Amino acid sequence: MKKITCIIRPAKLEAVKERLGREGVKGMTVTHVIGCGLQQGRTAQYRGNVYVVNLLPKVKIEMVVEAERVEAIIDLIIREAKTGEIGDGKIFVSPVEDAVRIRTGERGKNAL
Amino acid sequence: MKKITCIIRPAKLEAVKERLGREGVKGMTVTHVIGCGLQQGRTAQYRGNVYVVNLLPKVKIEMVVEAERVEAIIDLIIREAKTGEIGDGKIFVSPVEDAVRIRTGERGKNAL
Amino acid sequence: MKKITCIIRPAKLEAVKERLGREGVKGMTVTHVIGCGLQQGRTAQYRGNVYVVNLLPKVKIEMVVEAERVEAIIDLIIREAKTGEIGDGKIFVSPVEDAVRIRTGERGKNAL
Amino acid sequence: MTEMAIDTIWVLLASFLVFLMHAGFTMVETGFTRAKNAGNIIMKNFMGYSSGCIVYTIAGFAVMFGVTRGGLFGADGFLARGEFAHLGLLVPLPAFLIFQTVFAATAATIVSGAMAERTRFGAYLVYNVGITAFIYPVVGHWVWGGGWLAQIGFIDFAGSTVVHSVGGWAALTGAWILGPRIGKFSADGSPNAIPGHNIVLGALGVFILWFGWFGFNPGSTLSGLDLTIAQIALNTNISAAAGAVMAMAFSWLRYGRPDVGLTLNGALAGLVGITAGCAVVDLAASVLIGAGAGILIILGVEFIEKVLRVDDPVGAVAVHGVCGVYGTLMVGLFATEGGLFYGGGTGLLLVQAAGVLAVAAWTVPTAYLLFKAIKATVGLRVPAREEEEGLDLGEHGIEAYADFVKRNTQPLAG
Amino acid sequence: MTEMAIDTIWVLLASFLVFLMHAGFTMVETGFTRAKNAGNIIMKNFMGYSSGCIVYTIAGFAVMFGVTRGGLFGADGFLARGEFAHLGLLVPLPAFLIFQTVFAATAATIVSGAMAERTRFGAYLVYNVGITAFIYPVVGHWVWGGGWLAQIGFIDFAGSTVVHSVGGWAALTGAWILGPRIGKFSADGSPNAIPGHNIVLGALGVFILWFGWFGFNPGSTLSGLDLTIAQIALNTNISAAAGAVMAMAFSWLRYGRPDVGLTLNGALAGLVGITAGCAVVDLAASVLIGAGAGILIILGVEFIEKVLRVDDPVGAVAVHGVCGVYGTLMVGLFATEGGLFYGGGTGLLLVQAAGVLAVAAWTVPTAYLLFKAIKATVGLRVPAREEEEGLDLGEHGIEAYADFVKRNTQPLAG
Amino acid sequence: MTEMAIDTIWVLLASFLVFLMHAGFTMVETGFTRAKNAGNIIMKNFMGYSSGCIVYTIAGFAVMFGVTRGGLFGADGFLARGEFAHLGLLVPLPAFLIFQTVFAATAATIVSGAMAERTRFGAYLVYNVGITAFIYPVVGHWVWGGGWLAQIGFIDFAGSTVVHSVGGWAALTGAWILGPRIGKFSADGSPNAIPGHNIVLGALGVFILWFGWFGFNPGSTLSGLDLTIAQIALNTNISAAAGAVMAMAFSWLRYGRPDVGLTLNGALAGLVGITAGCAVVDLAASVLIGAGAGILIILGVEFIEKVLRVDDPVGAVAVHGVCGVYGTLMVGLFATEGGLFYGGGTGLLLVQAAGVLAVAAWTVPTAYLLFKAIKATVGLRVPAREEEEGLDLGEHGIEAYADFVKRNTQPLAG
Ligand SMILES: Nc1ncnc2c1ncn2[C@@H]1O[C@H](COP(=O)(O)OP(=O)(O)O)[C@@H](O)[C@H]1O
Ligand SMILES: Nc1ncnc2c1ncn2[C@@H]1O[C@H](COP(=O)(O)OP(=O)(O)O)[C@@H](O)[C@H]1O
Ligand SMILES: Nc1ncnc2c1ncn2[C@@H]1O[C@H](COP(=O)(O)OP(=O)(O)O)[C@@H](O)[C@H]1O
Repeated sequence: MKKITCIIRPAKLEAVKERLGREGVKGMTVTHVIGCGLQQGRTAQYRGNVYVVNLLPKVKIEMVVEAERVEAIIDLIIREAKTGEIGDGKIFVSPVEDAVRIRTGERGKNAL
Repeated sequence: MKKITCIIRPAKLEAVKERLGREGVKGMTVTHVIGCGLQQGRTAQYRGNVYVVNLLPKVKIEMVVEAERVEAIIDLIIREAKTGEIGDGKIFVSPVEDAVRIRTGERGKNAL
Repeated sequence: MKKITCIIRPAKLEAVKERLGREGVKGMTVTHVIGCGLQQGRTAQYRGNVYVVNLLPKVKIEMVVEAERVEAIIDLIIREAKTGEIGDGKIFVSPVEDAVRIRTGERGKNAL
Repeated sequence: MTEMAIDTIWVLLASFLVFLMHAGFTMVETGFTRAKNAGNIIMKNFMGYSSGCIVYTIAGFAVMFGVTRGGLFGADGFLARGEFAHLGLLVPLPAFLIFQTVFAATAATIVSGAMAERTRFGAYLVYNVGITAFIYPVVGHWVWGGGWLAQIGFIDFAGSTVVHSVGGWAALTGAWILGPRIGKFSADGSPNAIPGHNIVLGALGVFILWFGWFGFNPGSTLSGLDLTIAQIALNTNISAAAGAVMAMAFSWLRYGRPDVGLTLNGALAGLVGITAGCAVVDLAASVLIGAGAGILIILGVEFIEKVLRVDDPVGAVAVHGVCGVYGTLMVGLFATEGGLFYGGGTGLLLVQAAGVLAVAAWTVPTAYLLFKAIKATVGLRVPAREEEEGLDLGEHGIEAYADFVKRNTQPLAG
Repeated sequence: MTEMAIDTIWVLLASFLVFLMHAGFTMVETGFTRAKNAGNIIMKNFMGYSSGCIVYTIAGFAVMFGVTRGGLFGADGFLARGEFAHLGLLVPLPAFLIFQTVFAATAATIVSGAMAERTRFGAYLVYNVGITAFIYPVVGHWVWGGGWLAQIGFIDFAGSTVVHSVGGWAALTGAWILGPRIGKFSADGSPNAIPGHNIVLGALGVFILWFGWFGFNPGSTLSGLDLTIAQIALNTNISAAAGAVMAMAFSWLRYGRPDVGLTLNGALAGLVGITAGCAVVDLAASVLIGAGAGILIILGVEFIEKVLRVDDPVGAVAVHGVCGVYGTLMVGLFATEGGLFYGGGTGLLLVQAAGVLAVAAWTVPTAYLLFKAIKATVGLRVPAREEEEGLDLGEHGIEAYADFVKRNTQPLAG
Repeated sequence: MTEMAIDTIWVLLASFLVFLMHAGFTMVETGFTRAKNAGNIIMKNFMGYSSGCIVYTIAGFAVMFGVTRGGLFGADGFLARGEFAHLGLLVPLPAFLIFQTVFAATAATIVSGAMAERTRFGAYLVYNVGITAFIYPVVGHWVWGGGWLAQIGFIDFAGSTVVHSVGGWAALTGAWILGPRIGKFSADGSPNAIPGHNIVLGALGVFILWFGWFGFNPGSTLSGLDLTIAQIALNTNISAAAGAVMAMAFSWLRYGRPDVGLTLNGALAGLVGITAGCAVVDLAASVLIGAGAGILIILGVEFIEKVLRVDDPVGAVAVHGVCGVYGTLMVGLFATEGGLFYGGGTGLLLVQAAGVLAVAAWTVPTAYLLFKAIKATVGLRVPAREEEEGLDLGEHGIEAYADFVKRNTQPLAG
């Protein structure tokens, strides 16, 4: 089991989610985050004082999936979330040792 | 050390937190997330246009604990967060290699 | 590749971010969370009924970095985020197996 | 001509101010409840007013101001047709009608706060017809339509009883039949905090209500030539101020910190309290009445929650019911003519008490029947799952705050 | 002296109420759009009013109320200098001027809602000068300045056409030239929901507008001695109520649930609809006119979105344009003197239709030229990246809600 | 009788409008500060008004309008008892009293904005008694109570100096003694942005204040028969508009983008600026005075922050203090009778300057003593930890926005 974490543009959330759903990724957890990377921030001003808004709104999707599906899912995410401009985001893959479905107590792959 | 991540119903947060606290889990980090899984979304409407709200509000609790406590904690979470209806959520277990307490610089188990 | 997750006081976010930026950590993802630990909660009241606010606002910073930079980054975070009072927060290190830059499809270290 | 113009302008402007109170009610009620129900609360208030206007014009006005049938109710002039010459109005009938319409909607809307966050929208609409067409106008007839309470000398100048306690009694009845919100009471019966989602909106609402009350009370002279309007405005303002100050002080004393929500309620308590007597008491009495209301509101909220175990999210019963009764009785003590403390003996006080009791004895049973009938037909309460998810999604399919990340959690008792 | 004081007080108070409508417009428009553009929307409304006051004082007033040049426009009294004796005012000139100024700014501000979330701030400022100095005052002259429409007997008492449909036509033209917001229409042309970020603000705005309308309509007598003000206020209120009730019912029927946003729009539709006829129709007609407007607004929103495929975020075209035209025509049917249903034949109806057409034939082309000229010079629309990030950051460098975690996502069609 | 009714209605309605300004102040102040302090700010404003009413009725009114003791203060009529026959009022005393009460609370509330986000709630309550009972009424006596400034011909029609600059001076003194919010200034003394949490609320507040000002200025005739009310209303409106337009333009020029917050402040600057002279200047002068205020406010904000290094979260000192002084001096230039630019020589200008100085010389030391006394006794500032967590939790134990996920972070200087 692996956890795929992707950080994408907010405007791409619905498209990515819908595509993943169609490909059988049923469960995912979404967080509204702010992030910085290569993408430039913006300057803002308040009553004459300038400040930097360099953490821009992003959306983080986390989904725990069977290891063998990782590559396919990465491809799908790239396809939907890519605009080609800086700020498109990242995908990270990390290990997960166990999963539990609270409702039934099922463990491992059956819980996904 | 392991990280236990559980995604539960918002209404269950206080009960789970309180129970974990009583069992000696002192530290945890909570995020307001939205998620989808088997649970059906809702349709919403705005000025005559229908749209789907299929990311429903959930709460994510993350806690890093000693490996030997994982099973006991999973049990507690299930006991408190389970309603038996779809949407109860998931628990994931993943490896953590190190922990640091910022205040003291302590490392590893002592930092939890 | 490792993921460094640090949970710090909200007031320290800008200082930590700026310092990390100066030391070459370009990418990070920030989440507004609430957390509890050793730090005492507060009691609140609403129309004569008392309740406990023991999840206090914190900020979670996640950054995926090359393994060899972990120790240096931990040091920097401690330096900027430490006040010495309870509630300063934690740093966790966990394994990451792969990273992808959505914009270019680059993988691994090149994607960071 | 000039005289009538002055009176007409006065009555119209007062009507406009009272109209704006509905914005105030809406903001208070929305602010003091949870974000997930904000759209539903707006709809209830907005439709309560809108449909109330129609219903009152069609039926309520006739029941309230038609020629009296034995002092009990009127029964002519439906659809606002007729001369209503027996009223001897100083202003054109439409001016009187709009003033009475905005008043009627006020009585109706009070209930909405007490039943917030769990009532079916359709049920609320039906209730609203019942109170606007019938329950409220009958009481109105007794006191302002030349009915039996007016005849025995009952004084309720601008409606502590007619408007507010009718609303309060109906609210109590409704909230009691409806039952508490999920999570309001622990298994042991102790109440839990369910914090409102926007205290700033609540405060804005209270300011708007206070502003509107300057139409409600001084406007009730129905004449701008009646210079007591100045004293009435002054009394109204100082009573609200005293209510707020005392609620602040008393909550500080009682809970260790000055409570924002209860202080805001304190001003409303002072306003409700002075409404009956604003034209017949003096400035000092107004301060005392307001100050008393500011304490009473806090005890009232506790009583309803801890003793009666009725869940009233915004404190409508305590503000309008308890303080409405209180204000009406205070007239018996403080009226400069006839009040006990001003040498008038107990006569007026007894009349006031009789009026209070009669109105309760009328409102509670009729409201009870109304709510029971609704429960048996369209149903009164939304399903538990809908209540948890919020009525906005369930009843209206909307999100009131689509762009914000919300919590949707509930605090734990301390 | 006393008479003039009464009239002056009435006109001033009405002006103050109409002024407050700008707060209402701002809240409605902000609430019904996204959080990332809230600051920009405020600026547009606020500057629209402020610069509009200056521009109208300098030029618009002279065009509207200067001595008529062949019934088409006025051309003297610029900078508000002159006696304007030909107007035969019952009130001091400054009272008349401030009343007309707040009206003028109302016509201008309607457009801002339809063009929200994608228009350059500078472009909006330029547009605002054009409509306030010229497009609106010419129409105003025709109807209220002794121009040709007044001479042929066209009745638009408080401005269903002069104010609202002028705003509506300009809004339609502007939104059409501007094009829809990114994501509003799918590739197949079907519209998507872009939910507003704060329905409570929207509701507050509607309450404030309703309140302000009590200055807009009754104030248009320009005299407090004219006791029809009472009937006008009554008609205005009941029409709004009927509009809200019908929009609620019709949206329930049509979409399966009572829609909050459309119900709020329904009240505004009723208000716009009764504006032309409020002084010449009776109570029953007011109910009917309002009820019709409540249905029409929903069909209008659908028509503009689904048939015309114009993106009007707050429904300004449907509310002000469609219902403005509708209300003006209804005068031809319901006017107690001259209305078709009251035995007056088709004469008035034809005059009303002529007026409606003439105003459209004037407003659409001039607004078209204005917007095209702006597009060719300062540019009309912000860059796509700025639109996505929000105009607050792009145009003003601010965050309207700095302390809240926002979503910034867009829902998917269902 | 008719005459007195007209005057009374006018004064009462003006009072109601001025009352509503407190809602405006509350919204502006809350919107321009952080979410974690919203409840506390509400409480300060709400209690400032409420306790202010009581205190002014008991003491302030007597000091301000009692028979003058050598032109310095009054000392009879405490508890609002007495005939106050020497005032020669055209309206019943209660009408005059309520008008003066709402005014007094306005002067007091200005300070609250400048001291926001770090002042102990109890300290604020004590301060409020001091300014309402004593500091403000003495100045009021000098100018409006027949005191020495009135006698030498000082003109401050509706209170640029009496109300606004008294508030502004006290605000400056208080904010200076209190010290800046944590994080407001960097180690090198350069100011940082601390963005307000709800710009929409701020805008709503400004609209409400503008609306209320139509009571503040025209109402200050204390007579509706005085037809200058029309010119006063017109001047007030156009000055606010000019202030907003100029602040927008000037901020655009100076910071590269039209600033929302400063533009909103610009309207208030125009309103404060015209308050002294609204009854004695003409329309063109009003535009100029407003426009000047729109620029001055921006320079004022910078001066106070960058030169004086005083932290005034909402710009109260610049709006009320700086523009209050400015507006008072402008009377010396623009008064159609006696103004320098209208051929009146420098006499009036010197009197105006003397009044400005005298009021500063009175207010700053007394406010200084008051704040120092509070600091030494109950304490002026909350602990740093409480300031960081927010005063809502610390002072009142509440969360103003319980259902929203908040940020609680602070931006970094750019
Ligand atoms: N090393 C990292 N660790 C965690 N999050 C990152 C990292 N790098 C980038 N991100 C997240 O991805 C987002 C997009 O990254 P950015 O560098 O701006 O664009 P791109 O990936 O196109 O180069 C950031 O805003 C941040 O949230
Ligand atoms: N594979 C997954 N990865 C990440 N989060 C998941 C996954 N599956 C479910 N979740 C989270 O758990 C929540 C509940 O899941 P759901 O399938 O609706 O209920 P149940 O677990 O009872 O079947 C989802 O809303 C989502 O936030
Ligand atoms: N075991 C843990 N797992 C996850 N998050 C933790 C854990 N312990 C602490 N935290 C996070 O760190 C924050 C600070 O911890 P706390 O114990 O209060 O302070 P300190 O680290 O100074 O002892 C908490 O609010 C919580 O968000």
